[in-house]
Amino acid sequence: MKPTLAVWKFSSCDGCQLTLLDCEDELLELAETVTIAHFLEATRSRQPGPYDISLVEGSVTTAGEVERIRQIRRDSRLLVTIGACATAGGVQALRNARDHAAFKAAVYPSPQFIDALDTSTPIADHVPVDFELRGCPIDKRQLLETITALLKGRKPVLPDYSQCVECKLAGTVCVMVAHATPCMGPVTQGGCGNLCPRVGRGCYGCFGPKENANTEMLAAEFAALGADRRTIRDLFGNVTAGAPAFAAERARHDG
Amino acid sequence: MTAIARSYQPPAAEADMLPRPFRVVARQQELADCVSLELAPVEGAPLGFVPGQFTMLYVHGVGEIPISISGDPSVSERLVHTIRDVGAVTGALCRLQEGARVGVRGPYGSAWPLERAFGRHLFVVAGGLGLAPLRPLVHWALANRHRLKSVALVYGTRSPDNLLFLEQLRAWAASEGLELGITVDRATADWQGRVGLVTDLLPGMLHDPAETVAMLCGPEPMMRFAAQALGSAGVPQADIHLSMERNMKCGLGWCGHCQLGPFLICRDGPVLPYAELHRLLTVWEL
Amino acid sequence: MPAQGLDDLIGLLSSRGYEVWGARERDDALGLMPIETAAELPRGRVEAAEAGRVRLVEGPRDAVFDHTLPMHGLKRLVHPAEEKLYATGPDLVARDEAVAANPVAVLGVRPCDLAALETLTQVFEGGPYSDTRYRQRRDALFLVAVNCMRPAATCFCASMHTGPRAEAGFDLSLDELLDGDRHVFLVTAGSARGREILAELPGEAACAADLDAAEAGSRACAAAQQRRMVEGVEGLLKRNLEHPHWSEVAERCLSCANCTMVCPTCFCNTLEDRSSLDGAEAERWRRWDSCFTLDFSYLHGGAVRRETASRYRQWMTHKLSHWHDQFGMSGCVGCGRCIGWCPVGIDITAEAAAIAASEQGQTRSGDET
Amino acid sequence: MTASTRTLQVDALARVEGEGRFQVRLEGARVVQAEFSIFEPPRYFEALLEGRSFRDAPDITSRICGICPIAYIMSASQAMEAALGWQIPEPIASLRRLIYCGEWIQSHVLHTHMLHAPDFLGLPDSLALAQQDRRLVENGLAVKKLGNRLMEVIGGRSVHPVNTRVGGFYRAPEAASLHALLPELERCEALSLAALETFASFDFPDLEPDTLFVALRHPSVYPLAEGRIATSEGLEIEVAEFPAAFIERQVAHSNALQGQTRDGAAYLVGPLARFNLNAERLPPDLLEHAERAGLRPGCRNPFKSLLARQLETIYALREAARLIRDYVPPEPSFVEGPLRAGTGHGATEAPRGLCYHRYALAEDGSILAATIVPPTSQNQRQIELDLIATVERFHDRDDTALQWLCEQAIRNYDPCISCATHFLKLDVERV
Ligand SMILES: Cc1cc2nc3c(=O)[nH]c(=O)nc-3n(C[C@H](O)[C@H](O)[C@H](O)COP(=O)(O)OP(=O)(O)OC[C@H]3O[C@@H](n4cnc5c(N)ncnc54)[C@H](O)[C@@H]3O)c2cc1C
Ligand code: SF4
Ligand code: SF4
Ligand code: SF4
Repeated sequence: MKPTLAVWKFSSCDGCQLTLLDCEDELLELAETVTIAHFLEATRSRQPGPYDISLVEGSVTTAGEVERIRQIRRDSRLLVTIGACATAGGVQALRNARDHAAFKAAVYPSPQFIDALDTSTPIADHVPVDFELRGCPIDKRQLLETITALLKGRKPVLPDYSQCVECKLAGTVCVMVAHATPCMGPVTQGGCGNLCPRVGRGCYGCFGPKENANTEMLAAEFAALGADRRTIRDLFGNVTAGAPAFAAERARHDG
Repeated sequence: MTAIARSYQPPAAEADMLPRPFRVVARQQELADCVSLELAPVEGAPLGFVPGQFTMLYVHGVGEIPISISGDPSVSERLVHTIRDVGAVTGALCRLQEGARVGVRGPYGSAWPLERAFGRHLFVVAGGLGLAPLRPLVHWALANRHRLKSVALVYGTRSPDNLLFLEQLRAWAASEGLELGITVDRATADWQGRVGLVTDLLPGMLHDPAETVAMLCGPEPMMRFAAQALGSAGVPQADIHLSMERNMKCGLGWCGHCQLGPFLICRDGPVLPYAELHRLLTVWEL
Repeated sequence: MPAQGLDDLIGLLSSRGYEVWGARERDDALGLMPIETAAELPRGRVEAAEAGRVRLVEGPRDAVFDHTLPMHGLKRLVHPAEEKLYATGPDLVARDEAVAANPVAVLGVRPCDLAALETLTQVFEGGPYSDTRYRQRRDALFLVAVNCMRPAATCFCASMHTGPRAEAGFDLSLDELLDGDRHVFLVTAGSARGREILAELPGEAACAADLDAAEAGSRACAAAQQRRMVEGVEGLLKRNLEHPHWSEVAERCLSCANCTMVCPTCFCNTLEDRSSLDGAEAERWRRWDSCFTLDFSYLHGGAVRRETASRYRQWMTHKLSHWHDQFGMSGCVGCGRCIGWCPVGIDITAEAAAIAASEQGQTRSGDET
Repeated sequence: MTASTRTLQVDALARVEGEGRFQVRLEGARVVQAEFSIFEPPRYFEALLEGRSFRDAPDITSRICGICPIAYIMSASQAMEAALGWQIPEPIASLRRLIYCGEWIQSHVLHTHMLHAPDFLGLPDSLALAQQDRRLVENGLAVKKLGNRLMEVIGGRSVHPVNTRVGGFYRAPEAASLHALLPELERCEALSLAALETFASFDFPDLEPDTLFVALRHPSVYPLAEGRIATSEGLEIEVAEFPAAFIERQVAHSNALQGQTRDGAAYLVGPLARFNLNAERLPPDLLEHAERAGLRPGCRNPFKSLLARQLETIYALREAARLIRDYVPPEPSFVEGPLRAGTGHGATEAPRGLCYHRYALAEDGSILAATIVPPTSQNQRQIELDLIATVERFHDRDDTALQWLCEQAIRNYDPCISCATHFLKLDVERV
């Protein structure tokens, strides 16, 4: 029997699931290799679990989502979280350090109807996760690598090194050293394919913190380059603001 | 560091990274999570090796890892490896059935300094799966029993159901003059033998420390304690040899992963003299 | 050779089938890349380099080679950042991936980079095995060295004995002499291939004054170097594997691996597997890796070097000490790239000096560790 | 179908972006209640932006929707530039139009080939469609890939591009890398024309509800990121007048903020609205193709939005080719000017319709207040009306068929539910 693949959505923008549909060259072959058992963005046919591989997009922001992810974990042999929302809480985790009630009031005329948790949290805060695909959105090659590796029984190649390594592999000029542009690359996990520095822009951290991220020293360097507190706060407060290493550094520059 | 004995030099000086296809000709489930594979080349000559060496084993599309050769060095037609399933590649190797193909590169690395044991006592200390690279040495020692004063093996594992090659060891002890000491960290209900650390067995089994050559393989802390104990008992540091483990990608000294201080374990090791290791083993995260 | 002779040199090299590479300005930095004329070289430009800062600025004079180093050295040309080694089907009959080594002539190789190439050769060929892929790429290089007349603030080749004058290892070497209106290059051949080219270049035999001027320029360049490596660093670091300074550096170090990536001798790499969706085809790739990554020292159950302190120590002791044990030479050539391109400006010479300074006051207690 | 009272429910809408649900209560042929609800949890984008630099808005709001990030990036950038008074030179504007073409192409093809077309053939998804007509799906994937490629070449990646910024682009792409796309653009135009013919042969449910169309209108080009806001009732206003003409309101028995005109009327944005309001800006031969496919200006059949989308795909492919042929890398690649306090409005045509942003900035360029009105919020009321019309018109079909038809009616809008930045709790009232 073909292995089954399921795709699930929590609080997110759909961009990471879309990355699967963006594998135009591989999609039809993939559909022949696995049974796509649940993927609402692509099909109205749904099959019950268990699933061999579940890809989970989005963060947990409501009580209902807490329940749903537990069920999905029970139904899945391998659970792979995809994207900044699922692995770090996403951009919506910016509310974690803020007054949720005030946020609701700012956006909704009748905030009392809004049923959402005070925080946006990654999937791994709720259930064990087998592999994490970082990025906002995830990288297509990493997604395909993960699926092919898991089908083959291999450990997916998901390097834990910094964005700087990608810069240097690609031969990109360092924007921080050569242009004095603040760049999150030294504390951000690589994998995007070196997108921002390649166009002369500082990385804004969408792959989340690398292991051993020395955010304090990098923040000090940003300050040395002339960035003010608010700018530093917001550099650590982008789409992976909820990741503990970044959240802590952001908090140090808040207020 | 030039004094490192490298008693076996593979013939090819120009190497490439291409594996040679081998076939699994026999498979033996040793323990719940541990399998021995006997391999023969699909084509061409078998691999010769000296006890202590390892090969790089490649499973199609899954990966390539270093595994010690665990068979009898006098039988080169069958290349034997004993593998514990701890991850992706070892898991795939353990699941291979007879007839399946495996890529092989090697053999690589230094060997147990066999000659140093001539006319002396050979003292072998194994911890857990560390017995695998030591088994070819024991084969060799028993075949050369007349040239050695004695051959002793101290073997420790976590629990009795983790004891490798037990039948064979007991047979050797019974008929070939192998002095065997076995101990486990944790006993099971039916365990009659000793419980404790390998170091507990050393005093009773060491006959003449100054005339002893010791060869050790096992988890790093175990080797450190055992080597220390042997040293304090009087075995010369230059006669204590350890087989070290580090991450290895190429096996040829080109990838840099297997460094331990001055050594590239794949090239200078895995077998290295304690005299040169002892300062390194205590250094934090080296 | 007159200054315009550079274009003749480029022409001669291209006519012999070489693609000519040189340092070019791109994104406000120097990159090593193909050039067509000498006009593309960063004439009159110099690096205002400091720890953690490399900016290109106008130099004091109109010299072609007053700048020093492109961000990457020759490493990429002989040891690519990523390469496929082979592909295989389930029968495991591996199909070797051919090395595409097109002849490249590099114009303006600095003495430190020549030394770095020697170092790589020792790594890939000096041990029991030699890497045929490396050899094919190395053989495809034609090297035109330039002796440095002006150091960047990050240079310390003099104290590593790798520069600023190239003694060997090149096909041709140049000294740029610029005195008032007189702008000439002293060309020296270092190989048979180099002599062939030299014979066809315009210009006349060098006079003794020019030779002296070139030597003097190199001496002045060495004297002008602001950084140096402490004496006896090989032993120093070995004695201090557990020095508290490693943790002090780790507070600043980002473990981002930039230093290892720009280092012209850091060769560490990893091997990776790829497979097709249906699993029938598999490939193995080699990619640069770094001792600053967690995966680098992975053993099942976890990595050996988890702390930045031990990773930094691994890097520095490998470069400066253990390289001698492994390859019979230093792994550092004093090019200073790791100092300039470190985003937070960690300086290998300063860190070595700090450890040395801490030893001064004490009796050598590190010995018994 | 004996009971005269039926409740139809679709719990999790498939093949839409985001999560939604609808419920309809029917007595005989009369709908007594219809609720198109969206249970996409709130993500508070407008609140997240407060206190941040104006520079952050494009990247953060792009995370509202992974399918049309360019719409958010462009509307936010325009609004910021308006607030700051920065003028965007022509070459930068053209490059923006070009990357927008890429978004239209990928998003439209995703919708037409993968999400919507299977409905017309009674198939669950495009993978099933591929078994029936592999060529159609493969060709669609090729066109979609090209749209993505175009976005990657300009923006670095197709989902949440990184190369865009307030004022323009971080780095202008090289002409050669764009020129390399020309042959494929031509091939894909042919493929897309063929697909239009295929789609034209579908059986379109016959439904022509009264509809107010709203879209940008521009004097010379078919609008992507330029023009004034126009309605099919003849109103034409500046973008900055949007708040005066349209409001978002909480409606009884509805779960979401819905867009309405000031006088409380529902309206429709998206391909059909653009087509109806800008048909004369299309090249004549494209209009002929539309005509042959059965799509004429004034068309009110929401199911025919499929054809309008496909037509716009062809237009975007051709427009992209034109822009590439005329491309000169803008130098510099972005403009910058002084900061000042002010309010700015931006509106561009997302694939699903008008996407409106408004920001108030403090003197240092930090955001004081943000309002984002995405297309799906605006279409919501109209979707409900369509559902009611569909159910009443086809009430004689059995539950399964009717349910599917309702799903299809929702998918007419390709509703990007993740885009709908703010929704209220579902509050069902049982009869
Ligand atoms: C010289 C030498 C001899 C060895 N002999 C044996 C033996 O006889 N039997 C046996 O079972 N094991 C042996 N090992 C250990 C074995 O190589 C590892 O268990 C194996 O690499 C784990 O790979 P994996 O893919 O199953 O695990 P994963 O955890 O999936 O590892 C992924 C990758 O990490 C690296 N890696 C992980 N652990 C190790 C490790 N311990 N050593 C080196 N690289 C590692 C490998 O590159 C591997 O591909 C030996 C190791 C060395 C260095
Ligand atoms: S991680 Fe980013 S791209 Fe992925 S779903 Fe979340 S917001 Fe979208
Ligand atoms: S540009 Fe950023 S990611 Fe790249 S090397 Fe510099 S600091 Fe690192
Ligand atoms: S460089 Fe950084 S911000 Fe840019 S795409 Fe990559 S990880 Fe994301």
